[in-house]
Amino acid sequence: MNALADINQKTFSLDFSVEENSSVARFIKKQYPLFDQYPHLVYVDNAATSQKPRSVLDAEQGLYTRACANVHRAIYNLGEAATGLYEESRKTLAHFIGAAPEECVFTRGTTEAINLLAHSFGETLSAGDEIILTEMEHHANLVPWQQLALRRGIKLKFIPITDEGLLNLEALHQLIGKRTRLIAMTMVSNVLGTRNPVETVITLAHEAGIPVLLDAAQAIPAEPLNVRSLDPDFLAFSGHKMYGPFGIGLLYGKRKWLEMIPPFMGGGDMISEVRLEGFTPNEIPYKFEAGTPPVAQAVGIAEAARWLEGLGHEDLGRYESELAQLLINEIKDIPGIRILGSQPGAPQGRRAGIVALTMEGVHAHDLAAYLDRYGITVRAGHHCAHPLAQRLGVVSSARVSFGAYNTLEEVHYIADMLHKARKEL
Amino acid sequence: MNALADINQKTFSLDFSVEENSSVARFIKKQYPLFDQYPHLVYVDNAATSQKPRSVLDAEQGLYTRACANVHRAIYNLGEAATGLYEESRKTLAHFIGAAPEECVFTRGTTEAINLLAHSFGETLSAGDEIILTEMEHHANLVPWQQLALRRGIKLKFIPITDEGLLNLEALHQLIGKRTRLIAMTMVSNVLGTRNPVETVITLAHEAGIPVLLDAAQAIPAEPLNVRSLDPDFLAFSGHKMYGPFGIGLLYGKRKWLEMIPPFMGGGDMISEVRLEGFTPNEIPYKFEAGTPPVAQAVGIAEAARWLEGLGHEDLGRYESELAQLLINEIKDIPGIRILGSQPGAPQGRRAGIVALTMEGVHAHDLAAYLDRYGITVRAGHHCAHPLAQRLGVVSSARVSFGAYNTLEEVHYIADMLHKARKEL
Amino acid sequence: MSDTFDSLYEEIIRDHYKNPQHKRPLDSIPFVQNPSCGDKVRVSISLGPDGKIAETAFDGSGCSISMSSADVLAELLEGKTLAEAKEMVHLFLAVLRGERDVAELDKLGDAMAFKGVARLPVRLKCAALSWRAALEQLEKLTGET
Amino acid sequence: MSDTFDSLYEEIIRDHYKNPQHKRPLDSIPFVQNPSCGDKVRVSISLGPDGKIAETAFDGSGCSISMSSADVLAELLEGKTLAEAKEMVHLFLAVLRGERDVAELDKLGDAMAFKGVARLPVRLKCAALSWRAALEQLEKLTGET
Ligand SMILES: Cc1ncc(COP(=O)(O)O)c(C=O)c1O
Ligand SMILES: Cc1ncc(COP(=O)(O)O)c(C=O)c1O
Repeated sequence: MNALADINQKTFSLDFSVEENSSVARFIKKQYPLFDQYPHLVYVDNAATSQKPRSVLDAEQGLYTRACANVHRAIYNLGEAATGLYEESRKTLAHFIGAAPEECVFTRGTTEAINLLAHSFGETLSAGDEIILTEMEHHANLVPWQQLALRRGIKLKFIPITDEGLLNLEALHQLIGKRTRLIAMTMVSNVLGTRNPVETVITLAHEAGIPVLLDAAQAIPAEPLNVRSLDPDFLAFSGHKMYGPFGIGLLYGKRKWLEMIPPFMGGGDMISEVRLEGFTPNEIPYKFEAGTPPVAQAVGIAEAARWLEGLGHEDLGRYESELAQLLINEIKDIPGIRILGSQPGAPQGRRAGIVALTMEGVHAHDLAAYLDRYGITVRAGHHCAHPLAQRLGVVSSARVSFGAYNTLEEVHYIADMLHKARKEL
Repeated sequence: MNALADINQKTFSLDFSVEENSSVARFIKKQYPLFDQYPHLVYVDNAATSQKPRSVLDAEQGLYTRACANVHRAIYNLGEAATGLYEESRKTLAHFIGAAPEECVFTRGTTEAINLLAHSFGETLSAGDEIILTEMEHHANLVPWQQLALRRGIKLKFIPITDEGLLNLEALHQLIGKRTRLIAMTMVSNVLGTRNPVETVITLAHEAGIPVLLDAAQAIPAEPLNVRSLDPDFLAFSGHKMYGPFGIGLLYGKRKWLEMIPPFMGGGDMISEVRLEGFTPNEIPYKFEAGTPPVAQAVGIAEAARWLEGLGHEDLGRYESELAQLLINEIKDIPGIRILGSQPGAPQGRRAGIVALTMEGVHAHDLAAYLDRYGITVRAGHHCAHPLAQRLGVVSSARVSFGAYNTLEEVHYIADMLHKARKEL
Repeated sequence: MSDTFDSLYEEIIRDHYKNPQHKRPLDSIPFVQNPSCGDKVRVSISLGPDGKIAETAFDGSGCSISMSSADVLAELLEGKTLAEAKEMVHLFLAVLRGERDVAELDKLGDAMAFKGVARLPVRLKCAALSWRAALEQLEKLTGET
Repeated sequence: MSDTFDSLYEEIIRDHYKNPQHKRPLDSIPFVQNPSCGDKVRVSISLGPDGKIAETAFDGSGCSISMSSADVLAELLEGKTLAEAKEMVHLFLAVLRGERDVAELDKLGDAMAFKGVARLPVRLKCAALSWRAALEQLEKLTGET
């Protein structure tokens, strides 16, 4: 390993060896107060939530200690400052994904963003209309549509996956029909790590005049997204999975859609005028932001976006994929181990830094509890994707998911502990 | 003023003179980092949002720096710690209002809580059913019901208010009918400061078998509430108005209701089982908490509740009412001034620490901007209650609202500046 | 921005507020409203035989910022062609949206007094109100001619 | 809790997991599920002529905590009256909910090995699974007798 890199390098780079990027990660880890507290913790549950760097925590605190007021209606300076910071945060995020600020609606997270659409966009649909999802959706991009289906008689169809955990795009051609009103799909599977060929799906969909919603909860920490070039109609993600705070997320929607669909929740800020008999909605994006918004959290997610941009966002994602690949190589020959999802050299896309696995005869809970003793935090369960687990024939799996602070040494250590677990459990 | 009180007294007390309580407030102000930053700020926009004490900010940060993980499914220690803190916070809040933990649903705030009900409870209603509101509702407790009315053909009726800004309870008897399914009302008006006789309304409603939702957004910082003795069927409030963080609030619902009504948003944690064809909801309260919850903010609101309890919650509310009364006395003779709402000695209930006023010939914006120069933050506008503003015949008013850190000296100062404004504007 | 400037600006704003030159009762034109406070204003623009704006007037109720801004606007538009007027209104609104530099307000007569307001996200809605109303009228006139 | 205790507890849990005495295929009894991981268990309880529990068995799939807990439960219930059994199950669940002190687990034989688990909000759901299943059966039996 290059000792110099340890000192000078503060951003990931594709030009670096994995060892060099790993020393960047070691450097980055120092920016995380939680790791001051637990220096030996090997935190690899980033697909569930990421840790938060000091700058994000400071940004959030800063709002409280320097500009704490309710937004949008306060004439006084403190209120103008709070409103300014809140709207600046929206602009930062808009810039982060290449959108216009008014196309960016703050929500609590991905789940609320998708529920918003299932209600608002959902109200424009009629019985018999169809929505296409995939078999690998997180419950957040499945249950809201099932609820809509019940409410309005909408039909749900599912793009099947191959045994390798890849989308069966051939089948999509069959599924698209005259009544298809939306394709809603995840960009990166939170279980398989598969990066879906959303570009192809969007092209196909748009040829048929169908809008596309991307669940970017797992994609956003791993790659820079530009909604102008990628061209989804809607896109949703959460702050807490991209090194930002809990309680904040974003729904991007193309202006024409946001203007067309009705508001979701009712309350302050989302209206233009209210009488006892009815109300007139405000303009976008406010029409979708009812009630006092999470002001401090907005400032936090904006700082997280800046932080991600500053450390080589795309290169970070590649580095995480590399760690995943290295881990797979080191554990694939453990007897009885099964790595879920696509194997090295699979045709479609790449695998994000996510590795879900099962070990024959060892329950995922027990594996996770075992690894926890060695300071390794892996998630065990169905990862909020029951239908996918069923499709793959596994009840629960253990999942390692990498973030900006994970190092090569940690990969070796996890691999060693998995070998040890095989012997001892 | 008693110099000793300055040093020894850390909780408000009904046995104290207003001067003594004021020195408690001065002591409390030191616990607020924002006032370190702006020592001369006279923050009197507490009805919009309150400032946050250091202990609340520390609690929130502490979650991030010591127990940051996603909740409910992490087997590892860090995850167990996060889950433990989140559920402990629910228990703290449940205890704070005398409820059982499973009757307490975390939401983003009052607005989301009421929207949740308008959808979930709303789904149990049929066209022609009626809901009774009041003429003094905040948009948060009006627009969601208007949306429901549009969706399902529900009829809204309104308890009128008197010119004094009090509820006309006589009229309520006429409004209750066979099709009345809910009474949804605010406990304390955010404009008038009126503390409504909700006890009477609840008794009346329950005699007729009708459930009651209380919007306690303004009540919760001003008085201890016990849902067992008060007996509402639902109750909603926000963290950020009770010295807690943004992005968190609570919906209390009686167990039988929460079990009966369907879930609102769909996603992770709110389900028990999901197939491609449908889902089974989780048990209460989880059935209503879709997606990653605001974990850190839950810890923050719990600390705020403890903080409020620790400083004499009821006595604090009384002190704020006293400040409001003193302010009214000092300004009521300013030419052209009009104090909205009930006047001293009004029969029903008491006035919370809220004073909204208009000054003839001076627009509320200009008055607020003027006061801001002197470091006084008052809100100007319709305070998210258009219909009430119309009923009172005012376009916009300026509102002073007190909190735990406001002192008697500040009241005098505000009064002086209002006198000065009358001369100069 | 120094205090002297601030008070010069204030002087201009106060003057247009207390002694508006272009305020008179109008009708048959819809009000444009600021949802956050209920302020409303409407603007009437009439063209002369030369195709230039002969008269601009406004009507409405609001705070000193929204009312003075309307008076400044009216003063500024008179004598301009529709194209010039639209460009000015677009410039003013773009500055308020933060898309153009506040220094550009120097080109807009007394509107430069709103430089301070442009930094205040809440109050700039007051300042923008009459300009949004004027834009609607200008678009309508452009459609008609 | 000292490490020695922890490993004693672990020993007990491992033993019941690796060598369950009461696990056998059952049917016609509904599974109780843990939504967060898909683990499921069902419990069968049969009464003897003396009205006491003659046999308890379980069936299901899950982690070492949920499976060992089921075996401990089965061992504990045999020979008890319905009332005694219900009291024990209620006690165990109350400890897990934090409503009673963990020390009370000492009254429940090998179930005391779950003292450590009682502090873990996520895993206690695994431990509770079979006891919830047993409670359903006990209620049913009480209804029948
Ligand atoms: C009486 C009342 N209800 C509801 C609300 C809405 O609360 P929030 O914006 O926190 O959702 C407020 C505060 O603005 C209020 O004063
Ligand atoms: C792919 C995917 N979609 C949606 C979600 C839901 O995100 P949140 O819980 O932040 O709303 C997650 C994370 O759990 C996810 O991985």
